[in-house]
Amino acid sequence: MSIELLLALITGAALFGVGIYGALSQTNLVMIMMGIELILAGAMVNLVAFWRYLHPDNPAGQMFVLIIMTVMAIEMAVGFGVAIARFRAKGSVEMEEAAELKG
Amino acid sequence: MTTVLLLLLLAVGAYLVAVVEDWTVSGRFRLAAPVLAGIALLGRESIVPRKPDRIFFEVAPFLLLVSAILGAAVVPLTPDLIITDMATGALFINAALVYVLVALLMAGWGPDGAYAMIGGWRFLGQLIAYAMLIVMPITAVVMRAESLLTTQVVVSQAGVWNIIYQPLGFILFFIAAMALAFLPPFDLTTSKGELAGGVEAEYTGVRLAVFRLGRLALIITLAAATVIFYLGGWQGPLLPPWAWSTIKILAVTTIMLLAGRYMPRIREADLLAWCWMLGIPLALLNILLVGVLVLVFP
Amino acid sequence: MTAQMFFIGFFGLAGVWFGIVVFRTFSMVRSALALLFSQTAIGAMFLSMQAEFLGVLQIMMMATEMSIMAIFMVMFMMDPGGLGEMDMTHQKRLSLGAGIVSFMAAVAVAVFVDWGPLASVSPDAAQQTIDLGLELLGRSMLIFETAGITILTAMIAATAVAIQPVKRTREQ
Amino acid sequence: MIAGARQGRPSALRRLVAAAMARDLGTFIIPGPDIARTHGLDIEATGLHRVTSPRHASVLLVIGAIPPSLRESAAVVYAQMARPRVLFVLGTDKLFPLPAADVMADLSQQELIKGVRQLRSAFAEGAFYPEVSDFDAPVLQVRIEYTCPMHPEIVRDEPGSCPICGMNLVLREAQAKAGHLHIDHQEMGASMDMETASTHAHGSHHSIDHGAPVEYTCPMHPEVVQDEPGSCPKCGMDLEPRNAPAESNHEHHHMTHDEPVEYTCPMHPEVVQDEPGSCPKCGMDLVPRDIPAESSHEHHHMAHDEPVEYTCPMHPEVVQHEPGSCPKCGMDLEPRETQNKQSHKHSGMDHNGMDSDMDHSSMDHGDMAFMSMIDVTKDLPRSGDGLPMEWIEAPFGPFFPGLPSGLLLTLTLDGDTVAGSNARSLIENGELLQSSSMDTGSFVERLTSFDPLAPVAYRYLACRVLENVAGMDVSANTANARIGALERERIASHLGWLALFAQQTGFDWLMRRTTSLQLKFQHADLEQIVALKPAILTLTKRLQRTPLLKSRMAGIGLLARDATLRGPVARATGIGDDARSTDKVYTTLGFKTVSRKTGDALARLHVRLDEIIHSLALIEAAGAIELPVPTIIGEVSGTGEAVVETPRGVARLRLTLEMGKVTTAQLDTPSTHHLALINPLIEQQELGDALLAVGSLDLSPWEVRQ
Repeated sequence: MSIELLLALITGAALFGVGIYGALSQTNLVMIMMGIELILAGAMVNLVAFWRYLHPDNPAGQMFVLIIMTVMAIEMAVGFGVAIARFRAKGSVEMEEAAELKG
Repeated sequence: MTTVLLLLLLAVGAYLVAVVEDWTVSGRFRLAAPVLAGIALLGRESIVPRKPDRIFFEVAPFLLLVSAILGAAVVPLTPDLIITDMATGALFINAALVYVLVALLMAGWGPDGAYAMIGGWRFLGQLIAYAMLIVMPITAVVMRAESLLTTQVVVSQAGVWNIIYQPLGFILFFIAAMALAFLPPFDLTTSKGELAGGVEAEYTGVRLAVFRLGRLALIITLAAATVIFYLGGWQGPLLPPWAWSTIKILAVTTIMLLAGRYMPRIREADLLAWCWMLGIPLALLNILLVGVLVLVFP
Repeated sequence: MTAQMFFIGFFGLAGVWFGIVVFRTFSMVRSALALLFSQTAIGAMFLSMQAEFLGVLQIMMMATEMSIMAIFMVMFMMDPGGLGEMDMTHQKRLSLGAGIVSFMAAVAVAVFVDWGPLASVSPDAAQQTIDLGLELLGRSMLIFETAGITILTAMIAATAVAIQPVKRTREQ
Repeated sequence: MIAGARQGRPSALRRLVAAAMARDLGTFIIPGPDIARTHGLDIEATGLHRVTSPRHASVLLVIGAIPPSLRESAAVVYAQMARPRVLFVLGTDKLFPLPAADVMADLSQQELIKGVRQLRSAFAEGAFYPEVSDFDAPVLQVRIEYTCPMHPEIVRDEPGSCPICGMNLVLREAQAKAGHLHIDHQEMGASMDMETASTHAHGSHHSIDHGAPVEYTCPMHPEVVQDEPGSCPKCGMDLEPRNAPAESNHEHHHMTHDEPVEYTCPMHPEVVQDEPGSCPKCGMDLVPRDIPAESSHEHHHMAHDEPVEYTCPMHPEVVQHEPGSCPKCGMDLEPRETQNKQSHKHSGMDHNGMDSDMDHSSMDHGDMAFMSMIDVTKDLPRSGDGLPMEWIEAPFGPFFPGLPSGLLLTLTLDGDTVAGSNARSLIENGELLQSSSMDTGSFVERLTSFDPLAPVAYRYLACRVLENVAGMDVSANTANARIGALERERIASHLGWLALFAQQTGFDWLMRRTTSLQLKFQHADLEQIVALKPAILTLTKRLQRTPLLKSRMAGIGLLARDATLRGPVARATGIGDDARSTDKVYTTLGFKTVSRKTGDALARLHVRLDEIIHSLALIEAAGAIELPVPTIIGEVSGTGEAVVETPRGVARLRLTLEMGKVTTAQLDTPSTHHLALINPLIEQQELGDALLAVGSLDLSPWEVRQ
């Protein structure tokens, strides 16, 4: 068990936890997006650590990280698109006020 | 050792840039002017505005300086004179210089002044315009070099410099580099006539000195990047490599500083429109052309 | 303790700390920039794990992304400077619980799973870049191209959603 | 010693620093470089370099006599400058509230050069001094008050939380009620946000603020706060004083405060009364708000004198013009302004909003008191594109580098878009007559000094009107020579405008070129003017070829044909309005009206360039240049009128003379009309475009008449 791997995994877990907390606790759409970014960052840290310490010879591990970065960019683009549209329509991006989105 | 030497060279370079800038502004060539201006700034009060975001206000000038220096770290002056020859050097320059944006946003938000804040946000719009025109021409350059190593990029231009091999890329990169260094006519952030100095407006004394130093370092870093990507870096006849690097960098710097004096400031809307509607298609065309060229003349 | 260990720990800690700051400050701009520095620290962590290309890419991409986030915060928040110290959270206890539980679970997995033999050396950075490039344009080409198309679609879709609707006068 | 010395014992090192500083003097010019040029001063040639932010200046250069309101602004600028700073005054001794001048000189280039020499030695010797006193002036007095970031109408003297939304109130400055003259506090910001202005006025290092509790905090650890100086328990740094509580405050809703206060219910905005009390509908305490504060925010989308209509709070579809009760539910109808409904679509007036209001007011249960953003922002103004950024009210002027000096343009900015504006001249040039009757000689002198940007034109106007009253005529030679002088001034004035435009757009080469040309033209004789002709032609050719110029100006500041337009601004819209075209002397000289069609800033540039060239031809045709000298008209009585085409457009003067004395004078000037154009012209424009549009009007604040 390498300490480096463990350190990286714990960091990833912490980022994931902070991200979960943020995504759930915030009322603002943009802040929620920040939480999701942190969750994805946690995943990336884990992927890089797995690539580095388990399969350094296989570039597919890095490939995954690239895909996550793409996902982050897409999340930003779509999130902001929705936020702008919503703000125009309602004057707010607070989730509490998106009552019609609730089940 | 190399690091110290290069940092010294960077400082000397920044000084020369300051002399050239003073010459373009005042029309007189005064070697002592930057020293006097520097001492004068150090001797003056360094005012903190009434309600600053203190962390941003203090950090911003240093972040600007650091990002410029980090960008310079992967620029080779001769085959050996380089702080770190990173395997991703061509990308790293870009990564380091993105933090110029962060520094300017912080400097804009920090002092709680209207002019500074607008200046800061303006630069974000400017980044959206120029960012692609930095990355895409670099892509074409590394395609030819088949490596992200900056030294390798220079070596790849042994036969024909990139300015001849891909002139379109050079033009786009040069314009984008000027926009990145917020030099006129792209000085929307620090515009004097529109924002009374913009992000610089609230800085005084030592902080302003650091800010200006960071900007000089940024200009020289970008000039050096232009030289290694397009002008064959240290290559040239007769003179030793370091001399060629110096001459080329200073020449590019002078052109960068002079160009903006002969035209009015660009409108931000025009900048965005032209970069996206004209610049990016051209940059893609450039990549395509270079791709074909690389295949035809390997 | 190796240098690599130190740097992973240091940048990891910085990343997590900035991550926490994101949700602890009232100033929206600070919040966005804290996220930026958190992502930068993670990029530096990649560098210390010898994933040079990914690290540089992360450092580059996130700076732009988070700066854009900052301006959106300023646009959409009523009090971007955070001077009113207004509380903008809900279901705090639940979220805190969920956060801690997921953290603990992930740590437990990290600690108790046998990861098998560990590699001590990785290919050098230049080789990695070449490998990654060949991977992208070889085996993973389809995934890579799909990602590219997806991001293009997302860009167009987001622009379409965000653009101001043209007001058409109703003709009767 | 200089009055603005920096605190410090003059050691050898400091002396060295001071010597260096004395050779690098950043100068902030008051009122501005345009005035400096009209006095024939070449500031850059003396080695002073001009800076555009007071923060970067070490010399405050005051040129000539300036009106009191500008002096107050100048005092704010002086307070904003970093120490060591000097006050360098040319040709005036009326300075209050500015401190006494450190160096004084007369208004001429030689005196200026001599003064700069004195200045350098004074600076080198006196930049540091062990004991310095703070500069203070009535305009700099500030009072600290607390306001809610979301509800600017909530203003308290003590910290606390907002009665409407519960957010913490934040500190800001308000001007002391006593001791200021004509202008509101926020309009004083010379070119800097006022927030920052007065900090420095009280010395940032030893900041003692009037009326605010001072506390000490660690620069690195803002959580460390104590009442007394000391060192930080965390890092050991010295604590710094600050006004409690001031951590990272970003507060941008500036409003005026000494307004009458009314009381309203946070939940029922329609309940408004003059005294505190509780709401008849929900029983909540009423909260105070400033009356004009709200209207100033609303005036962006509605005029104030809208007709009032009455509507039912529950049934918005019920609208009638008179009070009464609702036919559906019997509730009393409530008054509202007609447009209110449209502009506040999502403001809780309609059914959806109403429901959410109720939801939230009944949502008091549980631990989290959620604050609806829709509710709290509903009274705030909406921007044109529906995406409001921070609304900031920022003063541009009176010494803003990109605007004519003396013009104060207060812009409400939504991000970098202008959401509203207020332009006025700070130069009170109202009374033409110094006494009830004025002899003609001093009246001519008065009009000569009326607008320093166009002295010849107004002198000519005064002479013409006197001659009209007296029914005299001047000889053809004199008339021609006067036109020579007037046209020379037109060239100089248009070149001055080009310099302003160049300054605004950062077009350094043009600024340098036009500045030197203007200085040369100002007092040039016929031969010199002929010699300068090639330079002008090269300049115009050069401008045709300048990249970015066309895209920078085309389509900006678009004005339609309108009778209120004057001068080049009118001629750029295709109106052939020119007082010269009906003047016989001009027609014999071969005058032709220059005009363009498009009516944007580019057209104005072209009109002015063409006029410069045409004026050259007119001067050559006139064959002489001579300043207008008033004819002696004797003790004439009667009224008369005259029009003159000043560089900015037609000026019309009507005089009544009694026994050779001027008793009434009515003057109509072009800039007065153009000033009123600004607001519609720049609404919803990007900041840079807005400033260019204002600049392209070529206003002279000196000739604006209220």
